Amino acid sequence: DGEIYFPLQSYRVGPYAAGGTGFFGGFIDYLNLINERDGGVNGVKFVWDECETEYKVERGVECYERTRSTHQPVGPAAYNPLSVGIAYALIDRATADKIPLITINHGRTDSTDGRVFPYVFPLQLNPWSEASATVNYIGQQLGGLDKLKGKKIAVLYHGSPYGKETIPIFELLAKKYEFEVTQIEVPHPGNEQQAQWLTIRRLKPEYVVLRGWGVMNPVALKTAVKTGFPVDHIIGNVWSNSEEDVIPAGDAAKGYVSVTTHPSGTDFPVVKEIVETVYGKGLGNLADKGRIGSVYHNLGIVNGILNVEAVRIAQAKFGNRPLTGEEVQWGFDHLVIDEKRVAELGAAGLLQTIKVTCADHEGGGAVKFQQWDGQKWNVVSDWVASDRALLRPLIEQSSEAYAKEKGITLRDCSADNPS
Amino acid sequence: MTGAPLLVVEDIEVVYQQAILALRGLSLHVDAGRAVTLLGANGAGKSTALKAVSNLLRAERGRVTRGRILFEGQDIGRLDTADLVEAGVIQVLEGRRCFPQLTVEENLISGAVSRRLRGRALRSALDRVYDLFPRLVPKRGLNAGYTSGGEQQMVAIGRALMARPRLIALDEPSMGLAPLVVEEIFAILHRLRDEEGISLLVAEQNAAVALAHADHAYIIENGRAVVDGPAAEIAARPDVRDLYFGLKTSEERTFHA
Amino acid sequence: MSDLLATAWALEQAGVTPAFAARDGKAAVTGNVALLHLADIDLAFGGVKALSGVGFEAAAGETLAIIGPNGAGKSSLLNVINGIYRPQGGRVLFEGRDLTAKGARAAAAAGIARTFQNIALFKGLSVVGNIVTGRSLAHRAGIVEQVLGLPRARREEGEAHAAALELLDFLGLGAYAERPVGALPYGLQKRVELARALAARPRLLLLDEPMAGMSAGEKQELSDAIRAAKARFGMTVLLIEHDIGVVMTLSDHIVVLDYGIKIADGTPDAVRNDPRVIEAYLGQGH
Amino acid sequence: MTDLTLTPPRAGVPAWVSYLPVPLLLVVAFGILPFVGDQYLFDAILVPFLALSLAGVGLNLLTGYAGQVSLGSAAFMAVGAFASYNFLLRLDGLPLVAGIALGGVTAAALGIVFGLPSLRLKGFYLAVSTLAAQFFVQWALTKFDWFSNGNTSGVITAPPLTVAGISFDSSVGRYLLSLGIVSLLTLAAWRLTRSEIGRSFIAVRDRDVAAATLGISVLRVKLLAFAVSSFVIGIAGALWAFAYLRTVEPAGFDLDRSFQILFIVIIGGLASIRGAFLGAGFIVIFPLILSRLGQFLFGDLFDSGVLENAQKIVLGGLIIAFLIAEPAGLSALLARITRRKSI
Amino acid sequence: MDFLLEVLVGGLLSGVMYSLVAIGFVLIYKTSGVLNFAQGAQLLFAALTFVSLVERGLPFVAALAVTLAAMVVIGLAIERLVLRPLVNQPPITLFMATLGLSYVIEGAAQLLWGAQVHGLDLGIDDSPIEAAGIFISQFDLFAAAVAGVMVAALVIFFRKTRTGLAFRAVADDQVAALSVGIRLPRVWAAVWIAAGVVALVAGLLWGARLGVQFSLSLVVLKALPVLVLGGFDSIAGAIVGGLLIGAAEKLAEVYLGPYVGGGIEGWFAYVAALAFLLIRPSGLFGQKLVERV
Ligand SMILES: Nc1ncnc2c1ncn2[C@@H]1O[C@H](COP(=O)(O)OP(=O)(O)OP(=O)(O)O)[C@@H](O)[C@H]1O
Ligand SMILES: Nc1ncnc2c1ncn2[C@@H]1O[C@H](COP(=O)(O)OP(=O)(O)OP(=O)(O)O)[C@@H](O)[C@H]1O
Ligand SMILES: [Mg+2]
Ligand SMILES: [Mg+2]
Repeated sequence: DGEIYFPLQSYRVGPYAAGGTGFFGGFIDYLNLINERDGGVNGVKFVWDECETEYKVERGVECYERTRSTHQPVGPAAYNPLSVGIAYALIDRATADKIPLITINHGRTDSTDGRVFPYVFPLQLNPWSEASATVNYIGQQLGGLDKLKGKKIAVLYHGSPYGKETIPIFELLAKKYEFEVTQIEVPHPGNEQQAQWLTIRRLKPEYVVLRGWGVMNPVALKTAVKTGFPVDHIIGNVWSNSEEDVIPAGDAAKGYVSVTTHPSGTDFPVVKEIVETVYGKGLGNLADKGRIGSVYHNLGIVNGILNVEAVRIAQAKFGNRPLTGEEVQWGFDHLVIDEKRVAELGAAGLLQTIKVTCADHEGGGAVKFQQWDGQKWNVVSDWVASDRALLRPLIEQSSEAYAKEKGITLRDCSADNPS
Repeated sequence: MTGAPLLVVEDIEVVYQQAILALRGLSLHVDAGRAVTLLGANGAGKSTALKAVSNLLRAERGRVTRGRILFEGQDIGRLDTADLVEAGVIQVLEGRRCFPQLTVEENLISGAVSRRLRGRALRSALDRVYDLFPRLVPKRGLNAGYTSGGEQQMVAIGRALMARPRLIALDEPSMGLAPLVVEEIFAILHRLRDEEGISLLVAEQNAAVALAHADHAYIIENGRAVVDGPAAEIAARPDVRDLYFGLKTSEERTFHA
Repeated sequence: MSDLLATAWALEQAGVTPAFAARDGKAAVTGNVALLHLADIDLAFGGVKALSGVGFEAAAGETLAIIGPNGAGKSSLLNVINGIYRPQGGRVLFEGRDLTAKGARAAAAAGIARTFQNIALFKGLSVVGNIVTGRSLAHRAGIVEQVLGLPRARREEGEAHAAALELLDFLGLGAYAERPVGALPYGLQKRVELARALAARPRLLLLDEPMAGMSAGEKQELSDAIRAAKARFGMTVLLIEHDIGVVMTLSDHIVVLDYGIKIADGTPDAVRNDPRVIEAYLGQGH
Repeated sequence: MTDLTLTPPRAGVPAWVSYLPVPLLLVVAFGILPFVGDQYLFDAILVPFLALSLAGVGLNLLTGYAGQVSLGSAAFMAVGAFASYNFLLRLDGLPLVAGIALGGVTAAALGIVFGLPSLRLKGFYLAVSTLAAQFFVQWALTKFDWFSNGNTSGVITAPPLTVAGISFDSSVGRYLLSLGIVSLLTLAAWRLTRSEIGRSFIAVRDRDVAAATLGISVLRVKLLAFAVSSFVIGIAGALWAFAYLRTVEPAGFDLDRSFQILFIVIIGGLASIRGAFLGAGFIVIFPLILSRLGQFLFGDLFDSGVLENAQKIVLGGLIIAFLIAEPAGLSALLARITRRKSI
Repeated sequence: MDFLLEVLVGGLLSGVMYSLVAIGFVLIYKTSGVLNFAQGAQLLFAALTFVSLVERGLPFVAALAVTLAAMVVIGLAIERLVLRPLVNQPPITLFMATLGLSYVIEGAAQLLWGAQVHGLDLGIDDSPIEAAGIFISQFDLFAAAVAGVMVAALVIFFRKTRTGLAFRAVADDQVAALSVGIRLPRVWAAVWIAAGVVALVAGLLWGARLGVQFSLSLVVLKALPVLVLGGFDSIAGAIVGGLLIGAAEKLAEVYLGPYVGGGIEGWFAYVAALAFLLIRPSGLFGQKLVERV
């Protein structure tokens, strides 16, 4: 008896509603699939309720406070806000309340360091890994990392902490591979980029890395075309990679390449099962079925898989019953999904293998690249890994500074995860 | 008394902001072709009475809560100001209220908006006003905000005339004007009554001038008409002279009508 | 009179208002030193010449009336005197000091106060609040003192209130002390404005049509009040008024403006009979 | 003389009676709530309510009393928060309260800078020009990561909330700390409005020319208003950052927040200290009620997006309705209601 | 040099897009003294309605007609339900009411049409044409032409027609306008409808540029400095202000930006407008208030 509870701080209204409906739709669809198909995980069903945040921090906080002590005795299993701002505001709270905070593909890079942030999980990909993988991909395109030398790369980033987060990493990579990087800011919201693209045109870089957000993305593509920059040499990051980012740009987006942690489309067994089982029973969450298999929807499904697997792993230790947040944290801390498990989950090609440890809360760090053909995204690369060894010391430097500022003593991970 | 009653105000009560009782059972009437003046101390309710007549109270969160107002025998309580202007009642507001950013001529034309005049008809309507107020001719292209007080008063009256009213309600037309101009303006009002048969309802503090140019007068106090009668008679009453001509200061401020 | 002076107004000695040349009314009235001296004032707005070469003197203690048709430049002249407008030419000397274009605050600090043609009360304050504001210049306490209610702030506040209550009584406004000014009848508002100006203890009081829109009785009352205030506080009054009756009874000296030019300057009788004044302003009726 | 009101003034009731509710509220807030409230009440409702009320009080000093409309309040909140953070971080051993106060002082200094245009501009021209502060501050805080101690995410986190050796780092603690600061500053603001300076604010607002002729330096008063208001708003920002969110990014102080504060002031009532609290109550609590009610009544029928949009419509409609019913704000509405009752 | 020219031209053309939004503000401000913050929401509503109708299979013209009708209804409703009850209230109250209004309109737009983003193709080619060595967007040229026509029409309307005169009278003094028989409700309704139409035009052009999505409502932030510079009540000012702001902001971003780390466009326009205002407090073309004491 009892259930596992996910309070969802969703956003289906406001500027980012398109992403929110897709992501939370996918998440809910996957939880429904597990409930309907398997009767829950090891016999324990999932429940959730949605609390609208409009992507606003204080509303996210209110939602957190509203739900944090409900569904006792175990309480919420984890929070998945998909909002950088809300995630920041929840770090202290979730840590104090011992509830995992999942920031898949986003959040602060240094929260990868599980010694300082035991309850925060930027699963799959942190911003620095993304930058590193992108450079690796550009190297591949040029015919080897050594070919980067002397080339020009422009980074067009959103004028927010999120956008700025990778500035030092690109500088570092430029130094390492001896390419020239120019980082150009687009002020929020980014609906005007004439000046930036003219600067780019004068610069004539080989590639432009687009670290956009919301309306900034289609405008970047349109302005690129207007100023004569080839769109297939623009590489979007993980928040510039959805259908919502390219559809408004219309034809201008044809040929645009972007990072993704998972391909879009419905050609995966797990997505098919969702269509059959969940949508078949009329339980599907997306009002517009055309969006099934879209980037955000699939991200929601991936997020669902990761959450459910963490619960499953934790149950193996604590027993097949509803779990407390602290117990689920253990599951995330030991979240390992190998090729075999990926296949079992029906997510081959959709989900990368992941190995989270006490110290490393990212666990993945690889991306694929996809290209928009005007109708859909086509994957154009295999998994491209990031240079995690290069990044790790920097991450630790940053997280240790945070620990010092906050007076946090580092968690000892040597015992837990013998490597 | 000659002429049929053009405007009849019957026992009206006016409340501002659901709290301030400004008129408490005021009755008066204006006969066609007559000039009627309302006298009274500050705050007696003169302006309120005029605004009630031309239905301008709503803009100040005021309401007629009792009684009725008839124009040519018709209850006009439910008409709005624009309907009233079309029916022939127009008000010249206290403090002139020209449109400061419009030129003198545009101000005048704005008075004819309800009549949809154009071309020659508009021209002749303007000429009629310029005839009455030749002083405005050289200023026609100037922003009204920059003209003198007397000129603004003329613009305001001229603007009202452009609507071809049958009753003009004027709120303190003499306020702040030089004696010569006051004379000039009242002379013109006189002319309008005599030559064009326009009825006038004039609220004034300047009792001497107002009574000299009116046919009939009401004295308003505390939101009621306490005295009324032919202007000449009123002007002759000693208590009125005491209070409104300022020959003596008096402590005793009430009438026994 | 002098006992009252000794009570409420003596408190002011503790403040910083500059000493008067003549503190009691009598001496001031008899004095005939030029308190205010205007020389060749020119003022134009864009193309419009509002004042051309206007100059005159006001003796200490006198009541000077400025009359003239609408738009003659009377209000503009007042605005020049107390520093609201900056004249293009000419000089404003007050007690020998040059105030030309020094701004309104300097004029106020020098001892000039005024009322406005269109009532300019502070609608958000009560009657006392308005009057107390008239004494702003006397306040020295800083923000911290005022917020914490330290002794100096308390004392200044007390003095200001006492002075305001005095004036309320004096002008017969006692019953309205706590009323918001916006709801008062026009005549009373004008009186509150006068009280506010008096609260500054000016040596020169400028009144711009203080009686416009009043009934004859009210005009009479206000004339009495002005006279009494003058006697009591011993200041010079410069007044703009269209009611020629009031002007004749109240003023010692009249200046007439027409189209920005001074056309007459003299005693009431002389001005009244000046044919140019009759033609430009008074008309035959007077 | 003739302005007889239908509702006569409450003759014979001494003025202090109308202040009676204040001590009563304080007794409840300090003496009772800390013992009966739960964490949700403190962390999700009361603390943000207090911080926003204080911001409302601050803006009301500027907009309500001194008549200068500002759309840049959130920027001053941000400055208060980031400056306090840096003072506490960089000055070893600086007491928390001093750090917060210095944050307020920094905000005040910036307020003066961005208040300078008010000497020339009025109305919406001024309002729009304050947006320069809004966008500039947000840009600068994001751009230069010195402000966030080199944090690549540009976020700052709350310092330990310890005053005189007592830790306020619990829910109740944060609430009490906020309540204490807000009460003190509100009292100060209230006293200010009743002082000579407060009157000069009103004088400048109502008739700046007349104020100048009384010797009030319009320039000084306006800048003082900007300074005082920004000081209070800056401290509200520090509370918002430290006692409420605890980890914030500059984007948390965006234009929406500025509007929110202006809303609080106008819905609550201009030139009314009490109004700021009523307005904040409305803005903070009302959407919560709406959202919970919506969830409760229709949660099963519609998805949360539909509900949210419907709530948005209701909220917008209610704001308009309130403005129509009582343009002078909730404070005036309350006054009218209590006056009715007292007859 | 070429590059400078290119930045300049690009800036001017972007500026025209700002003007399109600014005009809507001016219309309302001129006649009711209100800064209508709901302009952005109206723009969003218009574009979203239009694109949703087209996506549901309505032909272009029919969709345009239906959207136009919707804007008319909204204009009438605003006049009746918001403005009329708030007659004679201080501008700030009305400003807040328009903020409330923007909630209602945004909520309604999303409730009706959902939160999805849409592409909008007006059939105008956006590929650049090269003239004298610089790239010029055809779309921007088209937008500039539309803005030009709109401004010319409105200026003529205000200056030369009787209704235009009535509008200006209302702008000057509402009570006086009432007293001479101008029907305030009618004027307001007409103005709000006109502003709705302007919002539709701006919404379609901006929508074609950004895609139709919630962020469309944020373009008002680009229009505000234009208003300040040009004067809140000047239609000609809206266009000149737009050009100036567009050019200044682009030049600043390109030539000044690198020295301070870039991304200064967000505030530069405001600071530039502000600096200008200190010289001319009522904008380039704004009417100087006749203030007398
Ligand atoms: N807009 C308003 N709101 C509230 N009360 C008002 C309003 N207008 C007038 N009053 C009140 O109504 C009463 C009558 O005022 P009204 O203006 O009609 O007097 P009046 O005779 O015209 O005076 P005056 O000679 O000063 O013009 C006064 O007590 C006044 O305070
Ligand atoms: N601020 C201003 N801007 C432009 N012109 C002004 C201004 N103030 C006054 N004027 C002009 O200066 C001239 C004199 O005006 P002023 O107000 O001084 O006249 P006045 O003698 O006081 O008239 P009234 O008796 O009507 O009050 C007028 O032509 C007026 O239009
Ligand atoms: Mg009146
Ligand atoms: Mg004058």
